[in-house]
Amino acid sequence: MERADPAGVLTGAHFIDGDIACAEGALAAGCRFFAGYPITPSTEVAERIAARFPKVGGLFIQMEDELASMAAILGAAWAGSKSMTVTSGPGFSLMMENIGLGLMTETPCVVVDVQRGGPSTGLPTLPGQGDMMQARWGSHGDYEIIALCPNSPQECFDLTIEAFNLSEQYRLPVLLMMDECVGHMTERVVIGEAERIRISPRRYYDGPPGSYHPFRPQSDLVPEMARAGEGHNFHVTGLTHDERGYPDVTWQTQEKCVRRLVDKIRRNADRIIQCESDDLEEAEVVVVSYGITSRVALPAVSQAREAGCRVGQLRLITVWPFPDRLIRELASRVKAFVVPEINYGQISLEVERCAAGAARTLLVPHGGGWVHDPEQILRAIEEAAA
Amino acid sequence: MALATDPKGSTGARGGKRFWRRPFDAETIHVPRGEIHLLEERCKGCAFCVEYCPTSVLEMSGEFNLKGYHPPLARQPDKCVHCQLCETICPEFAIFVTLKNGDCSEQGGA
Amino acid sequence: MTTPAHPLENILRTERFPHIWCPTCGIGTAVTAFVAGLEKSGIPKRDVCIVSGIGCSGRIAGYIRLDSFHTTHGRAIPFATGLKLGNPKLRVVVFSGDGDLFAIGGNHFIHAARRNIDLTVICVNNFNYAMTGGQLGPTTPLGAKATTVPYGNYDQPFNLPHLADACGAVYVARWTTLHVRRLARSLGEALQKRGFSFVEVICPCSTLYARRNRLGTGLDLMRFYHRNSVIRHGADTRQVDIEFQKPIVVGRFVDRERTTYLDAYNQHMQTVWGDRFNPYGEIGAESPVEDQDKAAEAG
Amino acid sequence: MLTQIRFSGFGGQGIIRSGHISGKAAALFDGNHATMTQSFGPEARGSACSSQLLVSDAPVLFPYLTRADILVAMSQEACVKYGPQLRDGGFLLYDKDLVKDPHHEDSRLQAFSVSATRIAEELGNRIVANVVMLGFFTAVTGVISAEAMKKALPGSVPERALKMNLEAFEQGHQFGLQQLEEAKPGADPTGPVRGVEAPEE
Repeated sequence: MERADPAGVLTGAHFIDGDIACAEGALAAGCRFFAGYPITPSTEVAERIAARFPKVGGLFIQMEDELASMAAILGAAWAGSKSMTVTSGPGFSLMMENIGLGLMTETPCVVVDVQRGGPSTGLPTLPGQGDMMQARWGSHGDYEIIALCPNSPQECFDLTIEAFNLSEQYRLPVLLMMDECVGHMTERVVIGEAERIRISPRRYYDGPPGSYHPFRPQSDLVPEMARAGEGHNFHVTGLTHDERGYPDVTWQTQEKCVRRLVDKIRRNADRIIQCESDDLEEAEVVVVSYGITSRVALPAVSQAREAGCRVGQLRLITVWPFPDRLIRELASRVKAFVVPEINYGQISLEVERCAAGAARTLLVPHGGGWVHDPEQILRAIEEAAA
Repeated sequence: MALATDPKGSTGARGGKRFWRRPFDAETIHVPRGEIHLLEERCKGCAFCVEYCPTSVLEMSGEFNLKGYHPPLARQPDKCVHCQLCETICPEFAIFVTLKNGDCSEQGGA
Repeated sequence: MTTPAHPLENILRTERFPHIWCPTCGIGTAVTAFVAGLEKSGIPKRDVCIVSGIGCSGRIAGYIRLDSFHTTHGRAIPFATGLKLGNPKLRVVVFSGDGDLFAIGGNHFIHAARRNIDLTVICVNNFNYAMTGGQLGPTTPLGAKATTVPYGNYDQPFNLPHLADACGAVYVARWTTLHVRRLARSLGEALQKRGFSFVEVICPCSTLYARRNRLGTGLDLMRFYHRNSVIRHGADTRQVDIEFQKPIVVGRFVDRERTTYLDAYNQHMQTVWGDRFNPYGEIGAESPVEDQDKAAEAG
Repeated sequence: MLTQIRFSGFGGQGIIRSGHISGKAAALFDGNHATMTQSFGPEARGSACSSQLLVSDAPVLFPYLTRADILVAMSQEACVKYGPQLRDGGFLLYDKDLVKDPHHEDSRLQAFSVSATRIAEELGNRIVANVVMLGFFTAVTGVISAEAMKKALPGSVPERALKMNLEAFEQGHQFGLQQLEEAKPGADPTGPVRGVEAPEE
């Protein structure tokens, strides 16, 4: 790990919203290339970056659309930059194709989706959590992804840095799944001294020119990067490829290539996954939540406890990869899971899958545009405990 | 470059008469000599080289290469002036020209 | 005597040969012309990157031994934009086809040209989507047949040089694969040009376009170019439409100066902040511009 | 203890900024927790506008205002729209000249008013009306300390207008203290916030 470049770190206590905190997180993480297209409710991130980048030697470009934005940050990553783009639902849909290119070419970068209500144009100024499955499966083909869900402006800052670090450690686009509520909510955000912010440096190949294989894995299954223009003459393609990056469209190469894309995340899942939990040991019912909903669920959990329910709480900071093992283990000893989310059932399906019938899963859905009334969640807890 | 004009005209790639008069400095010009090399197995028999060789060195061979194409054949190798047009126009990177042994001229023109 | 190596042996990934292009396809010729132009330009090869999209021409990146990127369909230009702006020292070339650059990628082309991103875009125009079997493309001439216009094309095509010109490209040329030396010279000029340069290469597609339109082989198309190309440097790009089996105007149509995106950015910021601004891409990341973030914070 | 505050008016009055300055004061200088949210509409100017601020000594969990303890209304429309959300015994603070009919005879509310816009105009720029109101709000409700509010102003208002803003704050604050004296003889403005005395539901 390295220390953050002080030039980008706005050390101090600030009263800022999640979008601005996310932009500051990117700056602190060393992001110096941003390509984006304005879209509510993520635009403030781009605006903040546009204002701040010229002062720290970064470059902001407003592209013609989200397809271009996503493609541009991949290009910049291969030029040696840490790069990011930010969007919301409709733009996230447009980015899917090149998120796939980023996954296939193992390009480190960060994509932020400030979720709003959907489908289609939906609710531009109001929150949703309906893109969670799109984050997992939205680009075609098979892959594993990393997605983080902050629940406060402070976490928008912290997890943006974490997203960059994970993208460098595992060489892939990492998704930060915010929502309109967290993005537009203003709270205290404390930014530490640069030397206390840990940054994962890019893992560069340092062998002689000509011998670089862009897709030859290290022991953790992650290959090293190179910058364009250093004489390696490497080739990178979205086609199924061998370790040299040469296309080889056979099932054998597909097996090797895609299996590693999947395995580099699955085998390192324990190191990647972060959860926050409370009172899981004695719990009969576990509330599983993420993003803003994890805050809204807490008053319900407290009230249920006061009423005598043994309720545990599990907050997914990393939603993808999903903590399969933890849920499976919990399912063997609790009665039920309660999953509130601002959609009609996405992560609840994952919980149900892992519980595999050993415990009930109660979805507390919300169509978007607002957060749950804690009362709804409380009723579900009571039902689950009964 | 003459190629964009009528091939039946005086400067065409085919036909015997190359110039309507003899250039004044013809005596002082050293015409380089080239040696044609063929990577036969790359050839897909498009015949671009045969068609556009300005001195008609090449013709299509009756032989087949391993892929079943007819590669070109240097029928009149001595007429090669090392213009490298065949090398440049070949879409298969299959033919190229080096200066003939002993000829140290710069690349010829076309 | 041993046979010497082909002069392009070092710059082609010959270990990947045979390449995928059909007999009498002209893409290989365009590649040779590009390498010749690159040699002429004197630009160090280490600085040059090739970005392609999808299609027959999309495979070009994979055969040239430079840092090369085979991206998604239509997105070569925005990828190249990121690559160039990520490291402005790189010389980034987009080498792709007409469908990739002008149908699915058309929006990116016009915006990169408008911004005057310092890229060289080479379009191999074979008048159809060849890799997928010869469908209608954005350059298919009126009246020509393609699988998705089996009764002939009624869908007005682009005049590519005019489009590039209108969008602000600083260098615009068109040649056919027959004009190998002029094409090479043009490509060298385009590479040296600062700003958005565009070269259209008319290229025979024998397997699909020529066959479906009963135009013979690629060699017949070359003969057609030979008889029907009209060199007109500086031609008004409005006048260079391509009509089915009609004369093709070729030449260098546009060569002008215009501030590039990055130059405009650096110049503008220096106007705003003076010496306190370190131009992007010229010096390191440190910049002493005073922090105005407290004011921004309340925003 | 959680206090739920709504600042309201029309777009262009600095309503969002009022919430921001107050939240910043509470979160950065009073050592409390503060969460501000705002309503977004497609209009940029002239529409009803509101920002919500939750101030608490414990972390704020539910991010939105559920029932206002304090309503600051800078327009008639806002007062009518948001007044019914005020809880019994809650504070209604309004601009006397812009809210003609505050319905404050409603005995369930504690209503206070100030000529914020007029005072701001006398100071030289009506743009500081919201800061006059903030001074007034600080004095009357006591949720946020005047010291914290004054510390929050630099950086939240343009540097060149800081002096005028501090003056605006001061005038509003003084007027608030006076009103408080008149309204409740013997009341201690530095005492517990009456806005949050009522038990939480």
